[in-house]
Amino acid sequence: MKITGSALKKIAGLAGPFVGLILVITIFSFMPEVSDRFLNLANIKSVATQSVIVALCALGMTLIIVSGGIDLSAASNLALSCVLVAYAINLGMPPLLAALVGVAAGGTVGLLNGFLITRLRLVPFIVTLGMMGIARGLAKWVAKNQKIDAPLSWLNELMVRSPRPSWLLVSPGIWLMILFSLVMAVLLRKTVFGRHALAIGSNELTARLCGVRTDRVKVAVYTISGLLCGLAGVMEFSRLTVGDPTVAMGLELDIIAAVVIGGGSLSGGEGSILGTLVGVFIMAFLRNGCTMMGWPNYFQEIIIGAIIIAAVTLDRLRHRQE
Amino acid sequence: MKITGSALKKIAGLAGPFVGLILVITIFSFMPEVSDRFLNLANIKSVATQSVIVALCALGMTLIIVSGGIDLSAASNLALSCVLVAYAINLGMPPLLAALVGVAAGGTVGLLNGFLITRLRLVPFIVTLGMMGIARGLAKWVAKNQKIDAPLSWLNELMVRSPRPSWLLVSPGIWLMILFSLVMAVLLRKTVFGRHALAIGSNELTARLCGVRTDRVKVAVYTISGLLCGLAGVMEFSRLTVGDPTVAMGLELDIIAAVVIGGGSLSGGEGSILGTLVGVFIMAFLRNGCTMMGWPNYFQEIIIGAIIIAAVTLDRLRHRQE
Amino acid sequence: RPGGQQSAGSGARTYKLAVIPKGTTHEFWKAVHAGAVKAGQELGVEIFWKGPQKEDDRAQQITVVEDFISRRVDGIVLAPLDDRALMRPVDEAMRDGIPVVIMDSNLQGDNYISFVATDNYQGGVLAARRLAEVLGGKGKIFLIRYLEGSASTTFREQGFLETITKDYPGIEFLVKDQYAGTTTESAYQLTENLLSRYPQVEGIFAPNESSTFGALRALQHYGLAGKVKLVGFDSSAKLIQALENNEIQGLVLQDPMKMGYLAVKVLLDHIQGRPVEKRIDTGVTVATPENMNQPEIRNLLEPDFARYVR
Amino acid sequence: MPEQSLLSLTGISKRFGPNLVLDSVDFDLRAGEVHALLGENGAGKSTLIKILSGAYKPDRGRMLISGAEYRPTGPLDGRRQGIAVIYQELNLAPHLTVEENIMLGQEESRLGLVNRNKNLEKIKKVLEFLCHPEISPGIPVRKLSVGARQVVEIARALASQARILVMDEPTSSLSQEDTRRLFEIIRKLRAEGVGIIYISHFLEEVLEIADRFTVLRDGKVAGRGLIQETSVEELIQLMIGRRISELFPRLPHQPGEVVLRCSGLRSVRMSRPVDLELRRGEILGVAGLVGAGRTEFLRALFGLDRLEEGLVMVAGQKFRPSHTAVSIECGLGMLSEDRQVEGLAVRMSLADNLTLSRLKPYLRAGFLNGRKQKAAASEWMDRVNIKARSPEQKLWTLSGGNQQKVALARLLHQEAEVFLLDEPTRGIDVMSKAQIYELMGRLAADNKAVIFVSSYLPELLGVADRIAVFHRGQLVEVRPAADWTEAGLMKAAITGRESDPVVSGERP
Ligand SMILES: Nc1ncnc2c1ncn2[C@@H]1O[C@H](COP(=O)(O)OP(=O)(O)OP(=O)(O)O)[C@@H](O)[C@H]1O
Ligand SMILES: Nc1ncnc2c1ncn2[C@@H]1O[C@H](COP(=O)(O)OP(=O)(O)OP(=O)(O)O)[C@@H](O)[C@H]1O
Ligand SMILES: [Mg+2]
Ligand SMILES: [Mg+2]
Repeated sequence: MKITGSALKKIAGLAGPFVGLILVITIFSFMPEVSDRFLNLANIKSVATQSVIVALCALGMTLIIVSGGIDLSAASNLALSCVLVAYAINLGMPPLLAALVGVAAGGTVGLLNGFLITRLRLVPFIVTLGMMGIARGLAKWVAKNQKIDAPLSWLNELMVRSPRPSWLLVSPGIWLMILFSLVMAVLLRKTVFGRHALAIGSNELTARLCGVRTDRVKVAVYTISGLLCGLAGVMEFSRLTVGDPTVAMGLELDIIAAVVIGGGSLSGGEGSILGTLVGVFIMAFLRNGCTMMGWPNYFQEIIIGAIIIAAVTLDRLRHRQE
Repeated sequence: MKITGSALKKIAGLAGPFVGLILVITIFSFMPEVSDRFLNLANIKSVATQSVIVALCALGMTLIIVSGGIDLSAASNLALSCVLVAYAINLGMPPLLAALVGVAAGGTVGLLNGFLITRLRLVPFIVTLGMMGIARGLAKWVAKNQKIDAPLSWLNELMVRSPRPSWLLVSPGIWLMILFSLVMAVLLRKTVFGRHALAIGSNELTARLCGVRTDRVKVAVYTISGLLCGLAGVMEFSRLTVGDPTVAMGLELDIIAAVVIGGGSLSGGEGSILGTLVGVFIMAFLRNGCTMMGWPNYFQEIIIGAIIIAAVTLDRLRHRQE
Repeated sequence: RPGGQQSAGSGARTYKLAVIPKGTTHEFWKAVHAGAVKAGQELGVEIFWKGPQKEDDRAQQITVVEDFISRRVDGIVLAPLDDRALMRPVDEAMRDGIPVVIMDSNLQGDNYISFVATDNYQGGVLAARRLAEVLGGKGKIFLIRYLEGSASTTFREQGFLETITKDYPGIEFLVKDQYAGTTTESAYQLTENLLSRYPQVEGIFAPNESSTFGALRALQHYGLAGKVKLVGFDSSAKLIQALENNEIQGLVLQDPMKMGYLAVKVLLDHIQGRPVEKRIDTGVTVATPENMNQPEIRNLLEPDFARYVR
Repeated sequence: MPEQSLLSLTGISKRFGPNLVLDSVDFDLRAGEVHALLGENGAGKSTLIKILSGAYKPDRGRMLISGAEYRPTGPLDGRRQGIAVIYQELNLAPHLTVEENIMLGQEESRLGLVNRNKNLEKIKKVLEFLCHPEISPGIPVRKLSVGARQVVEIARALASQARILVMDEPTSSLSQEDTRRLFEIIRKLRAEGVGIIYISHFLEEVLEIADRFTVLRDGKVAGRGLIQETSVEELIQLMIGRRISELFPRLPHQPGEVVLRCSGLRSVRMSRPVDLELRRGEILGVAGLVGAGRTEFLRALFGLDRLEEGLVMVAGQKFRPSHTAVSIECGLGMLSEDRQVEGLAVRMSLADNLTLSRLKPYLRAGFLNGRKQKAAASEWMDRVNIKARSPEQKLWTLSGGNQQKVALARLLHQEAEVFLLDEPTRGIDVMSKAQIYELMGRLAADNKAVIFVSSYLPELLGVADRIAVFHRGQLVEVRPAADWTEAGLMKAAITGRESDPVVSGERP
């Protein structure tokens, strides 16, 4: 009993934050039905592409959670941006401009979140819950309760499994995800802004005592996160080729879960970009593996639920060992 | 500017926690299209009946949130219980026993939540997020991905608009809601257990050092809340007359929102049963009013989002005045 | 074409076919499932039944299709949640040599093997005629919609709406753009709230099983079942019972089992090199309290799928 | 004194990671005595207490209560065995009322229902006993001042009627008046046969109240004995291993031109506006009773509370303290009195806390250089003598006194012109106190200015150049330190009337 416990801890310690991910991948790699296909390059590419959207939102969510907030409107924000891109294209805008409209819309929703939270001194949960309804409602309004069809353009090439200039190797969406992960990691760990966000999440009063302009930082945090959601919306449009106001319903919980699985603490002050990406991939590989196994959805739901708990438990074991 | 501000504060202060609710009701009562129907007894009864299910879950959620936790599995738990009641009836159990099965199942899920949170020292968000998937998956499994039909029984009379013994005036479900609200209010404010739960939410370390058995209290908190979700599941079955595993999808956010609108703080230590009920009714009247107005759904979503923010803002104004 | 080659090489191999519905928890899809399994058993192929994890989630359905492409199944039957969004994954599958048959709802373009479906617009038209018939050509009604952007139900709603407006000037819509959402409970609450506002309503049309059942429960709750005429879509045990009790005056029925069966069969025909038709209609019928006991209607109301899926 | 020991600990060891915090410590306590537990910051006092209370488990060692084996499974167990603890870091549930906090874990109840009247009766008695009947039982604790909170904690321990009462720096936030009352209570309890463990860095208090002492140094017992047979010097010698020359070291400094002037400053939390002038090279002491409004004044000056009226001028620059960022830019720096809730981000690392108010020096091409930051933090750890394993250690794992030093180090690191120090020596050992006084002297010598709020009059008199007295939110008097006596200060603080310095007697 003792021995297995400590052995487990050792393994957990070695694997670092990747332990949950490795566990998931290992399990599926040993399933005879899919073992040859699961770790195959094409499949990994496809999982990576599927992760882009959640990952982009989760990057922003990490920043928010680290600073002690939460954003329930992320998924609705994404849907709004997705619809607006299609709308803008139909207005005759060039695709690049349309994409910018989508990103900007996301940023605006984020800005509004930050503004309401700091000005009205409301808890982020409530503000973003309200905004979740508002953004979703706006998306449906713009789309007149339907999805918006838009002519195909290069925008829709961003999320293909096999990218057009083949030297790209993976889809532009994946490159964007990598790029923004790096940017956000640097922002969080290497800039004054990131340090201030962390300090606010850790103890807002202390941050204020130390001259951190907490309100400004918070507004910036929500705006950045909003921009990333907007970008995720563009990617969603790219994937769907239509502007769909009902897309990503309930995805906010997946996004938050990814951050928390990756070690983020909802009481603020803790979280890392690497951890979040691991969280995103744990969930993506789980879904992918379960689908490939052809397991029924309820089984998949049960397994994913159990693995979320298990992954975090392992992470805690590792921490306790330190 | 100054004058209106202070006048607003005064009004807000007078109305107490009901300010948001009064606001919502007033707005709709003045809408010419529905003014005659909105405050009509039959409509109020019907809103009250619709609220029973959310209210029961929100009572438990208040206890959890006050003690510094959160329960994302509440809605799935409800669905599982709803399905199990139908299943049990189909097994030939008498309705009362079947209802008890449903309640007990809810309690078990709650117990498991509490157990995992205290034993594995995991954050409630993650445990209950995992449990949300597990309970939903189990519900679908038991129901074989379908609705379970069950013969009608007196159980299905619990949520009718005009109750059978007419001296009941309102449906037994509403009476249950009132009863449990009282029980929970007493539990929270008048018992040692309630105080301990509050202390844990306010400062867990202190509670522990003062000799509060924090783990036991937490397990009890989640179990009680689970039992209430189970009861809500029975009510849902009563309403639908079938065991539907997809019922209440996403309702957890509504439940949490009700508690927070009612003054509960997600960082623990704050919240009241009365406030929560007000929160539940704000949301119910909003939905009801918007539908009656015949506003398109997206409009409704936007309005509800905005009013959630407004209601809490008013509440904060009132607090600031104190 | 790897699939084709292998089948040519070794006849013993069983084909693995993925059947992807829009969701997994409606009675309708259960029957489709049964049809597919039946075809699987009869034709000796293995069926993977897998919908998006969240009902009606387009993005997740794309993921499911992609995952099956990764798995390299021999063919896919897909009920697309969106006529556009699913185009690219289907193109990718076809390009990778995995043939795709579309069922239930349409897909834009024609890069698929065959389209097996009910004529949903026609279903809406039939529903409109039936409701008009029981109302005697005049009255005030609700059109309860299902979900924003859902193609098949939108066609039904459209067929209904256009027929009523065009052919029955005596019928007036009290409500025609409220959405019930995906669950029974949400449909239930919507209808309740609408009944609160418009007690004068005389007829209701709901475009799928969950919204029909939700509307039925609300009518029962208000004691209006049977008084307010209800025409719905699809069937389930409770709906059949209501039909028997004359609480529902009409159910538009598709033949989901036939749809599932034909889709798989057509797909296999194609894989094995037999010619297939591009469009296969599976037909719609209206069940009424009067005709519900005719054997062919009974069969549609309660398709015998217990043999195929537990 | 009775013979049988009430409590005896033998060979207690405790390790946190690689750190051996307690190394086979022996300790005993008799009924009816006050046993002082002394030691530098980080010596392991609080850890020993937490082991005794059941909050931590010892790695090795035995504990006996009245001769019976005592192996607590948790704080509840400790409490049941008759141990009540006043912890060093305030341990209150902020949302709960005074009543709920005092009775937490020991509620009077019947069938699980709280018997509120009985509770209130008990509380009223205890608060009256403590001479604080004005603290209303129904008010949430978060609305109380730090001093009042400390009273609530003492009340909680008293209400439990324990046989063993542990006080970990109970007077760190108390006024002298309250301290005197506490001592009366301690004497009463001692007479009733309660055993009391008393931890404090105020050695003269210890000499006054304790019967015996045990000194810890680096987790080992460095000495023990009878208080009657010892002296402050000997205790210090035992604690730090050598003598210190002076308790209140003074560096020569000369007041220069006015550097800070505030006129009619009033925040939303202050009742009356305050005018004040401060010169370069000056240390201004601020005295007053608990709740006198000293903290409020500093907060207003620093821009932490919303301002109603007034202006501040620092180094010739006039500004309205609307935000701490502005104040810091203008050369103000503040040490908060409440280090747990506000002063420090205890979940962040030492280095992060230390550098948070001035990150600029660690920027290279706009990016933070973590290594440089840690190096600087290490340097500061040496400079103000912080006992910690590494700059990356999370702050909450540091001892109370060391946390306080981190807060101070941050302020020094920030390089302000005017230092606002609210109870800077709270919880700091004698040796480090002397260092801090020296530091203040050095700041003054460097032509900076210091406002030094303290409830410990000897240090005010020993360190400050001028002393101001607050009474009920009003600044009543400012005078050169030489014109004040301890009694004079007390009188001014209590009555608010200007007192005659010649009347009262001794000076330290
Ligand atoms: N939870 C913990 N994890 C790691 N180290 C700890 C922990 N708690 C205390 N320590 C370390 O143990 C040592 C002793 O701490 P303790 O709090 O007992 O000191 P103390 O004697 O009470 O000091 P002070 O007078 O400053 O309160 C310190 O070096 C501290 O850093
Ligand atoms: N015993 C008490 N009960 C209730 N409120 C109190 C009490 N003591 C202080 N307060 C509140 O605290 C405010 C004074 O703040 P505070 O005690 O921090 O001032 P201070 O002069 O800095 O005292 P301290 O010596 O505690 O630093 C008062 O306005 C009063 O409202
Ligand atoms: Mg200590
Ligand atoms: Mg003070």
